[in-house]
Amino acid sequence: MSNSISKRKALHEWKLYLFIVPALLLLLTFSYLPAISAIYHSFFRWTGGDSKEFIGLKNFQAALSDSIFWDSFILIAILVASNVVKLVPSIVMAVLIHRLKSDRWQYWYRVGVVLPMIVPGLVTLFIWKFFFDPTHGALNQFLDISGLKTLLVHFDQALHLGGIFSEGVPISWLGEPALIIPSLIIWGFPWIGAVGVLIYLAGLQSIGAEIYEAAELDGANSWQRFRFVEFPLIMTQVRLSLVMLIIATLQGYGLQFLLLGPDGGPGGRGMVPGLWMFNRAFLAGEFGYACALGIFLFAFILGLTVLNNRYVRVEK
Amino acid sequence: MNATASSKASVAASRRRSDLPKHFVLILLLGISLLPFYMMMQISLKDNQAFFANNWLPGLPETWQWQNYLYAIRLILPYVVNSVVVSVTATAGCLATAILGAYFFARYKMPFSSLLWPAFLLLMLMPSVANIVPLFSIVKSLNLLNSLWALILLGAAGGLVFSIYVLRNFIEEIPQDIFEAAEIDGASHFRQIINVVIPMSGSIIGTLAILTFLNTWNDFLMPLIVLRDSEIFTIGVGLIYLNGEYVKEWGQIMAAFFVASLPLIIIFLFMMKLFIRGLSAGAVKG
Amino acid sequence: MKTPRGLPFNRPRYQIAAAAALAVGLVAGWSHIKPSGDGAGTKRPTTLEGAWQAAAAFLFNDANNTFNAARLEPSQERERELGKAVTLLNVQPRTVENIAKARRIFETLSSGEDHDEPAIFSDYYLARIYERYETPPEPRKARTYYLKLLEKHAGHPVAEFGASAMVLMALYDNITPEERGRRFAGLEALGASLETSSGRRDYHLNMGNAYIDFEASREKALNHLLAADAETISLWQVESATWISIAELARDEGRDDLAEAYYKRFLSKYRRDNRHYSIERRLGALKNPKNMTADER
Amino acid sequence: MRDKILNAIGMALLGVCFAVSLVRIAARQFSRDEQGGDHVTIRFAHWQLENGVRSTLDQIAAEYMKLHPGVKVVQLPIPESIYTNWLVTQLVGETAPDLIQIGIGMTDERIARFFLPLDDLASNPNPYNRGTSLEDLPLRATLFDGMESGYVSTLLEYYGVPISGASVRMYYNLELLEQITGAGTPPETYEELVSLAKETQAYAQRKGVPLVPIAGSRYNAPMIMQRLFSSQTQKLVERLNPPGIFGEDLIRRADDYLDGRWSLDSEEVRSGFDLMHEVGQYMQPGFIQLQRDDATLSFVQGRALMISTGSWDATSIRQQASFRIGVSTIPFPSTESRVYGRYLLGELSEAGTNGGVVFGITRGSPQADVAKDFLRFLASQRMNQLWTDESGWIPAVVGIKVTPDVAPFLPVTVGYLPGIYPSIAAGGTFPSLNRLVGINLHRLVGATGDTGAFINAIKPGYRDALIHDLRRNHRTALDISQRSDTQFGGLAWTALAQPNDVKAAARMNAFMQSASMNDRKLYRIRHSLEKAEVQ
Repeated sequence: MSNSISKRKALHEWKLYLFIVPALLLLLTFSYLPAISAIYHSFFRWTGGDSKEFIGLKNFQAALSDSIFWDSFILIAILVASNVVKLVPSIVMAVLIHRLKSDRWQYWYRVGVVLPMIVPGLVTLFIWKFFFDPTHGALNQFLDISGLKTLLVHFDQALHLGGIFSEGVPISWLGEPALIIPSLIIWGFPWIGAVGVLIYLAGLQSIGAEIYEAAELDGANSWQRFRFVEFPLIMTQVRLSLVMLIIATLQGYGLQFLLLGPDGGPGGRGMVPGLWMFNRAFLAGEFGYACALGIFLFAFILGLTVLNNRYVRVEK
Repeated sequence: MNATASSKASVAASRRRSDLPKHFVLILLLGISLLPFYMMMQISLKDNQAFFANNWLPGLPETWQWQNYLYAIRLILPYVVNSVVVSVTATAGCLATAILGAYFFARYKMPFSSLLWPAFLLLMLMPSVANIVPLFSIVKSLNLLNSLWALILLGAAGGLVFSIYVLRNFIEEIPQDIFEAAEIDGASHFRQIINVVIPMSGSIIGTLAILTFLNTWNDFLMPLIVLRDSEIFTIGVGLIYLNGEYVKEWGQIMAAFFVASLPLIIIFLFMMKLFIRGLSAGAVKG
Repeated sequence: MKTPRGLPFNRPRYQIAAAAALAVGLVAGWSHIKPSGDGAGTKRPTTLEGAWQAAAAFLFNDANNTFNAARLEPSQERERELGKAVTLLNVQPRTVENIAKARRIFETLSSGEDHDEPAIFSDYYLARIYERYETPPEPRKARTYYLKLLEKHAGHPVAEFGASAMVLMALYDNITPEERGRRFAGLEALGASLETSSGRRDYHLNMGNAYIDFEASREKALNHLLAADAETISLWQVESATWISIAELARDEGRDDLAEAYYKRFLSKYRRDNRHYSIERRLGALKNPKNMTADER
Repeated sequence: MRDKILNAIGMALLGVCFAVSLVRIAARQFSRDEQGGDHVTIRFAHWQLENGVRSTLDQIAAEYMKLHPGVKVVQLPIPESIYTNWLVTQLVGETAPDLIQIGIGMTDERIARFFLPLDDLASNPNPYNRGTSLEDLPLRATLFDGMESGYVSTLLEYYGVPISGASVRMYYNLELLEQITGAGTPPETYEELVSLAKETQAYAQRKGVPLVPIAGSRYNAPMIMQRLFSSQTQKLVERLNPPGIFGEDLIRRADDYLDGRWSLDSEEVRSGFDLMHEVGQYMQPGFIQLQRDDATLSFVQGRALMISTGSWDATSIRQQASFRIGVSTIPFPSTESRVYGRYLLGELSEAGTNGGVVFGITRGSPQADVAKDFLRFLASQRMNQLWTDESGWIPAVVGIKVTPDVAPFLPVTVGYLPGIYPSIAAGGTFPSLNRLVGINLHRLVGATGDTGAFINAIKPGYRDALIHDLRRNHRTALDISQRSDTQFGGLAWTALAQPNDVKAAARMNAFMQSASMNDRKLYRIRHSLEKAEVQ
C-alpha cells in the first residue's frame, strides 16, 4: 500500500491534490450528480416529465411490500451462485495455457481468447436466441439427434414434472417457466472471460521456478500442483473477478429484457431487480418508485461487497 | 525476467506428460467461444433464404452476397469519422485523468485519501437504470447538447473509476526508491509521472486504452439522445437502425457489425502485443 | 526489479502519441463547443391577463411567477393574490405546503367584506380543496362552501359549477340504498335554483347518470338527461352517450316515439362511431319488433 | 524488436486515422456554417421503420422541396424501442425536430408544454387542395376521422394531423393455400379457419415439410386471440349493462367483477379462453418466446400459411415474400356454430377507427409556419394519394382511390362492439391484469395448455391486480381533476373578464363539460374501490 506521510510533509506536497481534481470534476458531474438526482427523485411521485409531487417515504414503504421486487432476489442469488461455477472454465484455460511447453502456442491462444471481445453484444445475443429457438434451434436439434430428448421425456414422466419434456413437442426453453432459470444459467456457455483468463495468466507467471522444483520433489501430481502452488497465487485475482461478476449480475437486466421481455417471461420467472426497476420506470411510468428500488438494490450490493471484503480476506 | 524462468520450470515439471490433451481441451473451449465470430462472418455472406436453408455451414463461394458488405459500408462509413474522434479523445481524456488520479492515491497516503477512495469505489456499485433523464439534463445545463464533446466527456467518465482502480494497484508496485531518485534530480510530481509512471506501466495503459475504446465504440443510446444532426452520429446509432427494422435482413446486419468492428480488429492486430503483455504483467493485484 | 537504465527520457513514442492525441482532441472540441441548439422556449407572460392564459394552458410555474412579479395598482392586488393561490395548487413540484399556502390566501380573500369575483372564486376553491386535496377528504366542509356559493351568488357560472360537484359527493358515498334515496330526493330541489345553462346542464347530467348507475329510477334518469340535452351539450363524447341513454331509457319506458327520435339524431350526427351499426339494428327492432332476433331484446 | 515496429505502425495508423477524421469534421462544420445562411431546414421525426414508409416520406419531402427551393426537409426515423427516451430528451433539451409523430411516450402534459395548438390549421381550408373537390373544406373535414386522432380532450385543442390509418388483418400465403385446399379463397368464419388449419397440418405431415397453420409470437398471437376472446363476451356486456347504458365502459366492468356480477368462471369467459387455447394449437410450439420479427420471418419464408398482424407490416411482408398474399378480416365464429355461436353478436365494427401516423408541431421550432405549411402539404389529397400508392398504407384524406393491395385494410363499418378482453381492457388501462394474464398465458396456449389450469393460475391474483389498477386509474383521474382546477381558474377568469368574448365563453363551457365528465369517472372509481375494500 502507499506509504504514510507526515502531516508536515503532506502540507508541503499540497500540489498533489491538483492531480485528483480533474478526476473528481469529471466523476462529480457525470456519475455523482445522476446518482444524487436518483436519490432526490426517490422521494417524489414522478412520471419522468415535469410534474412531480413530494411524497416523502411513500415510495420506500411501497417498495417494502413489493413482493415481485423481493422475489426477484431469489433469482439473483441463483445467478450469483452460478457465477462461482462460471469462473472455473477461465481458470482452467489459464492454467492449461500456462503449462504449455512452447511460448508461441501460449501467445496464439491469448490472441484467440481476446478476439471474441471485439464481437458486438447484439451478435452474441442473436446467436443464443437462435440456439434456444424451439422449432429449428441448435439445442433442440442436438438433443433430438443425440437421443437425450427421449431420456429427458422418461425423466419427466418418472418425476411427473407435468410434461415440460413431452414426446414430439419441441422443448420451449424460454417459453416454459421451469426452464427459464436453467436457460439463463446455460447462456454464454463456455463463459470464457477474456480479461479474466489473461489476468490469471499474469498471476501464474509470477510463480518462482524454485516453487515448481520443490513441488516436483514431493512428487505432486498435476492436481496437487494446481491446488497448492498455482491456485493460492491467483486467489486474489479470482476474488476480484468474482466481485466484478457479482456486481455486473446484480445490476444487469439487458439479457433478461432482450430474451424474455419487460415482464420477465412466462411465470415472471426471469425477473431480476434491475429489470423490475426498468419495468416500473418505463412501463408503469413510476420513475420515482424505480429510483427508490434502485436505492434498495444499491444498499444490497454495498452490503454484499463489504461482507465480501471483510470475510473473504485472503493473505497475499 | 521471471516470467520466462517460471514457465521453463513448469516445463521441466511436466515434460513427461505431452501437451496433446491440453491442446485438445483448449481448442474445444476456444472453438465454442469463437463461435459468434464465425457465425457473424458466415451469415454476413448469406441472404435470409440461404441462411434459413442451412444455418451453420458457409454457402458455396459463388453464392456469397457481397452486396451485403456494400450496403454495410454505405451505412457505416459516414459514422466512422465521428466514432474515431469520439473514441480516441474519450480514451485519451479518460487515461490522462486516471493516471493523475491513480498517482495521487498511490504515491502517498495523503489526508482525506482514505475518504476519497471508498467514495470512488461506491460509484461502481450504483445501479444505473433511471439515470438517463438526469444525465441528459446535466448535459443540457452544460450546454453540450448536439456536440461530440458530450459523448467524449461521458465516455471518459464511464471508464474512469475502473482505470483508476487498476492503475493505483500498478503504481504501488513501483518501488519507492525510483521515485525518490527522480525527486532528488529535481523532478516535479508531473515530471515523475511522465518519466517514471508512464514508461513503467505502458502496457497496462495500453490495455485500459483498448477497454475504454471498446465501450465508447459500441454505445448507441447516449449518442442518439445527445446528438441531433445526423451527420455527427456515431457508429452505434447506425447499428441501432438495423436492429430497429421489423423484417430483419440478417445478412446485412452481420455485415454491418463486421464492418463496424473492422477498425477495432486492425488496431488490435497491431496493439495485441502491448495489450497482452499489459494484462499479463500482473496488472491487477486486488 | 532492477532500476531502469537512467531516467527514461528516451521513450518518445508514448509521450508524442499521448500529447498529440490530447492536444488535437482539444482543437476538435473548439469547433463543436457552441452547440446549435436553437429552440427558443415558450415566451414568459408578463401581464396578469397573460398569466391567466398561461394557467389555462398547463404552464403553471410560469403563471405563478408572473402573478408574483407583476407590478400592479392596488386595485388589482386581490386579483394577483387569487392568481397566486390558483396556480399554487399545481406549481411543480407539488407539495403539501403549497396547498396549505393557497388555502390561507383563499381564506383571507373569502373573508373580506366586499363579495367581488376573487371572493367567489376563493369560496369555490376552498370547497374544491376540502373535496379533493385534503387527505382524507372532508365532504361536509366542502358542502358548506358550495351551498354558501349557491345562496349568495346564484347565477354565477363558477358558483353553479359547484352544484354538480355536490351531487357526486353526496350520491357516490359509501351509504345504504335507503340513505341514497333520501339524498336523491334532497338534491332534486337543487336543480330549480340554478340559473346558468352550464350549471343546469352539468347538474342534470350528474343526476341522470347517478340514477342510471344506481338503477334508482329509469324515469327520473330520463327526465334529467332530457333536461341536460335541452341546455345543449357541446362535447361530442358526452352528447353521443347522453342521446343513446335517452333513447334506451325511452324505449324501456315505452315512449317509442321519443326513442326513435333520439336514435335517429344519433345515427345522423355520429356516422363514424363503432356503435353506429348496433344502434341501427335497435332502431329497426323498435319499428317492427318481429324481425329482431330473440336475444337482441 | 519486431513487436516494437508493430506497435509503431499501430500508433501511427491510429494517429493518421484520427487526423483525417478531424479534418473531415472541421471541413463539414465549416461548410455547414457557410451554407446555413439562406437555408431553412425543417426536420420531422417518426417511429414507423417498416419498409416503404421512409422512402415514400422522402419522395413527399422531395416534392415539397421542388415547390419551395429555399427549404430543406430532413426525415429522422427513430426505432420504436427507444422512441420514448429519445422524445423526452429532445423535448426537454429544446433540440426537438419541427414535426414529431404523436403517440408513443406522449402525455397530455407534454403535449401542452411542448406542442403548438393547431386549431387554425384544422378550421381553415388546405391551400394544397386547390383544384380538388376538397378545395374549400376546412382541413378537419378533409380527413376521414375528422382529425379526431389529433384532438386532445383534456386540452380542448387539436394538436396533430393524421396522414394514415391502421387496422389488424389476417394475411394468407395464397400459393400455399391453393396447394393445400385447391381453392385460393381465405376462410370466412372461424370454423372454416379451423378446418383449414387441420388440412394444413395434414398437408405438412404428408409432405414432411416444416409448415405451421398460423405464425405466432409474443406480438402477433395476442392480436388474433384477444379479438376471438372478445367475441365470446359480447352478449355478456349487453347482459351486464343496466338500462340506459349501451356499449363498453371499463370502470363498470371492473365494478361488475368486484361485485361478482361476472367472474373468470362465467361460461362466456371460459368459452373465450377455450377459443384462445384452440387457436393456440395451430401456432408453432413455444411461440410465447418468439418476437415479432421471428413470426414475420417464418411467414415470409413460407413456413406458416397465415399470420395476423397490422396493416403497417403489409409492405414489409409483400417485399420479402416470394408468393402472392391474400388479406381478410380475422374470421369470427359464426352465430350458428354449436360451440362458440351462443355468446357472440358478430364481427367487430371499425367505424370509429381513428387516423394514424399523427404529426404535431413543436413549440420551440423557430420556423413553425414553414413546418405548418409542410404539414398541410403532407395532408393534401395529392400527397396522401402518393402516400398510399407508394407505402401501401391506408390514406387519411377522404376521397382517395386505393390500390387493390390496400383495399382489404380499409376499416369495416358494419359490425358490433367488442365484449371485454382477457384483462378487461384491450390497451393499457389495466397494466397489472395485462401482466398477470401475460405471464400465465403459457398455461393456456401451450401444447399442454388447459383452460381450467389457466383460470386457477390467474384467479387468486386477479382481484388484487384489478384493485391495484383501479387505484392507479383513480390516481390519474385525481391528477387530471386537480390540474383542471387551475386550468378552470384561468379559463373562467379570462371569460368573465370579457363578457362579450364568445370564444372564451365557449372554451369555458366546453372545459366544464370535460372536467365534470372526468369527475364522474373519478367518483365512480372511488365508489367501487371503497365497496371492494369494505368486503
